[in-house]
Amino acid sequence: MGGYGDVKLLNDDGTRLDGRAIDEMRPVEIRAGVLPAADGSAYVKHGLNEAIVAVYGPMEAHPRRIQLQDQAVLDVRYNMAPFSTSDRIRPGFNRRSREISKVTAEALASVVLVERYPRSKIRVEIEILSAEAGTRCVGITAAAVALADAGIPMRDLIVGVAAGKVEDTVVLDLDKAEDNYGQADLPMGIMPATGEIAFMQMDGDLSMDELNTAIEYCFKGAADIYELQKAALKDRYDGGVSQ
Amino acid sequence: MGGYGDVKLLNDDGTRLDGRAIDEMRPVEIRAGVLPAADGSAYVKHGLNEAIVAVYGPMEAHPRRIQLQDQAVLDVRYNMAPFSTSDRIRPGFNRRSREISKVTAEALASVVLVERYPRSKIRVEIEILSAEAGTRCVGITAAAVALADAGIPMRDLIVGVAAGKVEDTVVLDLDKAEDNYGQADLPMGIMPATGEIAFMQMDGDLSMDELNTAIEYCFKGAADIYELQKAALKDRYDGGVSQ
Amino acid sequence: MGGYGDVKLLNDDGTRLDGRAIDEMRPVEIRAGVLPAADGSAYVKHGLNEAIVAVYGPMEAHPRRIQLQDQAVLDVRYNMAPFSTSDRIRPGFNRRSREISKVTAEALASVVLVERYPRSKIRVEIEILSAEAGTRCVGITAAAVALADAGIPMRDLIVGVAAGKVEDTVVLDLDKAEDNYGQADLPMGIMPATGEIAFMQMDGDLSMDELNTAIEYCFKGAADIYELQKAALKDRYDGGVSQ
Amino acid sequence: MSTQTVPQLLRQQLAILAESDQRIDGRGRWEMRDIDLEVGCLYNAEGSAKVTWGDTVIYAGVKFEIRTPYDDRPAQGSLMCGSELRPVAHRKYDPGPPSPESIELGRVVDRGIRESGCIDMANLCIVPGEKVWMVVLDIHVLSDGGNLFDAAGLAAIAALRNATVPAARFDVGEDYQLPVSLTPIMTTFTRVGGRLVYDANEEEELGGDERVSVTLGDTGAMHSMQKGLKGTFTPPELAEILDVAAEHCKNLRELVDSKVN
Amino acid sequence: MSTQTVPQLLRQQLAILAESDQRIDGRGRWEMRDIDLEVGCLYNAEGSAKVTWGDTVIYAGVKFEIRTPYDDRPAQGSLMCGSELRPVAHRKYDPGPPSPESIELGRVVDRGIRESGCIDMANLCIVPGEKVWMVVLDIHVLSDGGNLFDAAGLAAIAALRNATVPAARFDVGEDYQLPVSLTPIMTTFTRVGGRLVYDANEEEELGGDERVSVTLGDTGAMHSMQKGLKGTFTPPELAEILDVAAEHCKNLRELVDSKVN
Amino acid sequence: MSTQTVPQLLRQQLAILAESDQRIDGRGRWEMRDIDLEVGCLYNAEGSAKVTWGDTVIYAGVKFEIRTPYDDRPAQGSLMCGSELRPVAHRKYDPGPPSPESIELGRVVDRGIRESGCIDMANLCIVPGEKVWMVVLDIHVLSDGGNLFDAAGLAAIAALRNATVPAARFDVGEDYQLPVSLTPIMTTFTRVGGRLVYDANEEEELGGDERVSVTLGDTGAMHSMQKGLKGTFTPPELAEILDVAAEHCKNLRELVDSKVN
Repeated sequence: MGGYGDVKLLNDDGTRLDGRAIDEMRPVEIRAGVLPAADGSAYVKHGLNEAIVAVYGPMEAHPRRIQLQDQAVLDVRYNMAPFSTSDRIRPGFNRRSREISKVTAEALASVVLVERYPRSKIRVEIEILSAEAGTRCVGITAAAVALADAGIPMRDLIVGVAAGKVEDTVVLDLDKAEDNYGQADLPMGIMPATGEIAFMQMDGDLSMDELNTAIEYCFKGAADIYELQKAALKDRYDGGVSQ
Repeated sequence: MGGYGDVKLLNDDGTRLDGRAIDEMRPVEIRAGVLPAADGSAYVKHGLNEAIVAVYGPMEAHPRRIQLQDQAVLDVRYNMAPFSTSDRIRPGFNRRSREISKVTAEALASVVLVERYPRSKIRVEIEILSAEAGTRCVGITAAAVALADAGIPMRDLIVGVAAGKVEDTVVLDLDKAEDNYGQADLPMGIMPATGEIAFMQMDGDLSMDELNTAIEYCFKGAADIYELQKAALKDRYDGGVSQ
Repeated sequence: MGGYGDVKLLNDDGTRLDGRAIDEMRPVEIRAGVLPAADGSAYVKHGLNEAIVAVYGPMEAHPRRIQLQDQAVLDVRYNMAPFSTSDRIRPGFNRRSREISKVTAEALASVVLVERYPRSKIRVEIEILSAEAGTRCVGITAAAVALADAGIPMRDLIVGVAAGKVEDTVVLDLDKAEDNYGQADLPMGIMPATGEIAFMQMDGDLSMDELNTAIEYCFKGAADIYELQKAALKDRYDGGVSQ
Repeated sequence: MSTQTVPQLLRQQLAILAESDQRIDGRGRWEMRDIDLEVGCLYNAEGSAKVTWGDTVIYAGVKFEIRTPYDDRPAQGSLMCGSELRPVAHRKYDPGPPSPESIELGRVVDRGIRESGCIDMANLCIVPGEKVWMVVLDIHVLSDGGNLFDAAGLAAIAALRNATVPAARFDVGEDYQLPVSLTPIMTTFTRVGGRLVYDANEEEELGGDERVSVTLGDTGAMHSMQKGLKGTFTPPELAEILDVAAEHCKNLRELVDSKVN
Repeated sequence: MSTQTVPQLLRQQLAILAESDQRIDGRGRWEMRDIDLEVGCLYNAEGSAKVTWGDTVIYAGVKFEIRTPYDDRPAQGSLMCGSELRPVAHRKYDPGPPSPESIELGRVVDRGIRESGCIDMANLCIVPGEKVWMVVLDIHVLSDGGNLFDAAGLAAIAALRNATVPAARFDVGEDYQLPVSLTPIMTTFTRVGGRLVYDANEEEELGGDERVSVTLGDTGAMHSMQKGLKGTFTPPELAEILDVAAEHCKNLRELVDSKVN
Repeated sequence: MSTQTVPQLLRQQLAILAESDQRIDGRGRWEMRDIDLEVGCLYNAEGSAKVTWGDTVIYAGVKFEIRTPYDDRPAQGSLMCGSELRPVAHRKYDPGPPSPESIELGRVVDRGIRESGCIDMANLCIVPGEKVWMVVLDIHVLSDGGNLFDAAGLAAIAALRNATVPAARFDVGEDYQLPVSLTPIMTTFTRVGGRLVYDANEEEELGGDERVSVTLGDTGAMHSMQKGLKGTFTPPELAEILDVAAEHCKNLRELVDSKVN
């Protein structure tokens, strides 16, 4: 987390600078099947974040040394487009994107039935087109839809959502200012149907009570996004490519 | 193309600064079989440009994933030696050399009978020792001779030659000043025997009439270089290594 | 070698700044079996230098193209830890460490019975934790012990030791000041039992007479280190992991 | 890559279709696929465009950086054009350093823009000899359904014409529209079934031969050309496609004009 | 990597042991292996620590560099934390560019230190706006016997608390102790045989599932968390391990205190 | 690389020849192959040389750059020496980052030049503390027919002695000859068929063992030595080859003298 303290992030009436309640999410919009070349794809707009995910596979895993004998490898790449942020980002991977790719892959491997496809590979390409705050969560939400759109069998969908702390108050779904000047950030990957956590990171400063509130908010937000995910997939099968 | 206009590139009598007529090439010198370790090789001096090309193969293409089932892969590298230009070039490939390598390989694949060597690889190493202007064309001219010297069967030799525009006049074979201050550059790879074009790039500003004139000049220049290519190969077989 | 001349490196009584005689080594300490995860390992402290070496293997050499049909490949890496020198070193290999890795591998391949393990690989990882002067020699001394600790059959142990020239005087085992301001450095890899030289580099300025003296000093130092190597291995087998 | 059987069957099919002047998706030889062009669609980009061209989807985004000018052009801004042919775009693309295909795409789009002189570089000077704007144009291919070159070229010029110089954010004055006075357009022809066709789709590229891309400016002059892939062509063939190119460039320029003001 | 047979047998064995609340090396579910901590052990480092944690051996070294401060924090020093998971540490590590495992380790250790606010960055200013100290902390893993995260976190904070700012050597004043006011401690739990255990060893990691790492500060607040590897957990499970974590953090903090003054 | 059968047969043949003091190309044990040396042969290099040594062909080129001097040597220029063992030179060389062989070649040539003190670095100062010349020497191997080290060393010193400092082009005075006062020469010996020979050719290297390279200066002192490849030697063997080296160095130094003025 960035600076602490001297930036005002809550209004006098307890609402946030953009008018949201402390447990209110930014608007979310989800579409499935947006990329013709992919086996599955999804677009998610969450606040001002925009992510597109393409899924390819299952396909033969090569080189052979990356194959797993009893399951598929999830080959996940999280990438920010050069024009996705205020200052241009140099193309290519950096340490941040590699870490996010790794933990995202591990989260997705927790829900995909990877045992069905031994020795194969499923490629998940997460492209962030516009970044506000919380892109790793948006990528997870979109990846789950794209995997389902590709017909990859999963135990459940997974939802990416974050809570945080600003002015000593726990809030749901940090926006950019809250992310820059807040006191803690807790991105989670939640399986709403089973109540499991497949992804979790945290930095900043949270007491145990604050942590519990933050987790509660995340589960609440995840339930709402889950409905949008299912609706997007239903639209896709009802209406063909919904581009 | 670089700057436009305020640099004088033509004399009052219509000749160029170095005395050439507008459709006259710089002097060209070609030798085959100059590198003992290579299967085939050639040296071309064109104006102040100097290129040496080594050819190795056909050989097994590895790793296997680069193999083509029905033809040989042409693995072409265009490389400028660090001391080949006025300012030293850092060793290693850059975007320019990778693009030239790619289009050169595609041009050569259009004349080599690659179908004769399925699953194999032919390496073509183009080294620019001194650069004036037009090195990609000199590399192509030398590569064709080196391939022939290596006994690789080809439909025809291919000649690299360029035309351009200076002071609103189309001219053959730009030298360095003309390249830096001219208005257009059109490098071509021509098969003189059949009149086909296997390589072509252009940048700058050319009307359709100017383009036609430029192409005509290139074909004229190619015919002359073609004779020098054949003579160099003949010398090689008559006289052994002509180093 | 660095500067010449104006730095005083010998005392008036002919001893060196740290009190050593000209043919006297810095203190050396050797332990075997210090890393639980490795198949063999060793720690060497030589003056203020500290090196740890891990050996893994013999194991299958992959990718297959690095396999040798009639012997094992010695895959040696010499690496300086970022905090091993006065100014922090950026992690990753550089030209110096690649050259040292290469010549060290070749020296070790001269004593290991590599013919016993065709198509396999033996990994030797040399980590310099603290560098004073002469780290490549310390790495060789430690690598020999680690290979023996791993049970890899060898013709003999090999000892790394250096001589040099300061103030026109040949001395054994340069320390940091002597290395920085001396006139020559001669690191050697010696097989004390047979009197063979498996590793040798030199830079600076040495007459033939000086060279002979330097070699003589190195052999003398090697004999002493050899005893410490054998004692460390004996301790290891007597006492188990001597960590 | 190593499976050459499908392309061989596909090549035969394309040759048979060509004999009766047909194409695999029913188009005429010089006919274009459906195109959709959106501009201003990316929140953090100073200029942006999304092109949906058949099954090809490409975004272009423009960002600005302040740089020291080049010594020989102290009062001129500069342009950098990158392309990313990332694995998102097709099953066939691998991760890793930029492929030759990716580099070629970026450089050909760059030359078409740069050589047309469409950007007024003198207008991008902040302090002569000290600070100038660098226009950074990034091409981001999301779905490769064939003819990336033309779709990328279209996204590039549309994003540039949509761009605003963010002077206020950098504390160097007021924002103003990037001055783009011309609209260079690229058209690409591919040999399919033995003859050159316009706007090849993915299958036609897979079973086709060489590609010729031409960028024409507002006056009809040529600003860049690039022959790629294995195969040859003749001067009369070039003349023929240049006529077709002129017509399509005019139509596509009108499309851009209709989307940006 | 490709041999999955051993892990399957190992997984079965671990599951059977878990049923009777046992572990493969005889420890209790929340029990730690033996630890040895040395500080000040590296000659050229300005601060250093060696942690031997079961079969895991890790060095941490601190160096200092003088840098220009960041624009938005002109009077504050900075911290850089790198980790090297080099092939020396285990048969399974390959040479080459930093692996995702290596990057994750460094970043998680970094966040635990950084987010705790334990280093007084204002105390690392030399000339405001011009020169500040950058603390460079390098984690060097020499033997991977499991639970690298906790061992690396312990080595990191011990090396920092052992560090001296080498002002004299850089000619900017007198040496002084790096001001580290807090002692964040990381604890890691791994699912083994179906339940979460503390401080998994190498075999338990090989046959286990997800890992949850938590860094707690001196007051018991959480400063960083990281879930890694395939697998899921529930909020009640998290609550349970947080209680265990608090106890271990307290003990390990006392160990650090006993070694540095 | 993986075909070890040819080298084994070759080794046997070389051993048999060695028994009767013969070499595979008919030379005597200490005999050199034919050499051709050209200087000043590269248009854009400030100094250059081409060495044809048996079937080995190497170019060396010298360029100059203006740099800030090192803090501890404010009035001294510097030298950088690179080598490129590119795939052009032999079927066995792959493209990619510099191989260990390539790096070793460059560093050994560099040490021979640098440690001899042959370049007057004080003469390469333009403005003390601000601007000095960096001499950049690039070794470019075009054909590897064996004994690259000696051929590269010869090309290097010949190119340096041929070099002109391009002060006029950089607007810092008049051109002048690079001051090179000494002529260090490298000689390399290889164990072939069990005994050391001078100037091994490609086959002898393929079927041989260790290599010992020695650079001797004008006064006969040794400036650098490098033992490479698998194999060992003894002090008496070293003494023997040093005598041979002295003789060859003298002859090669005369060759260089005859080509440069």
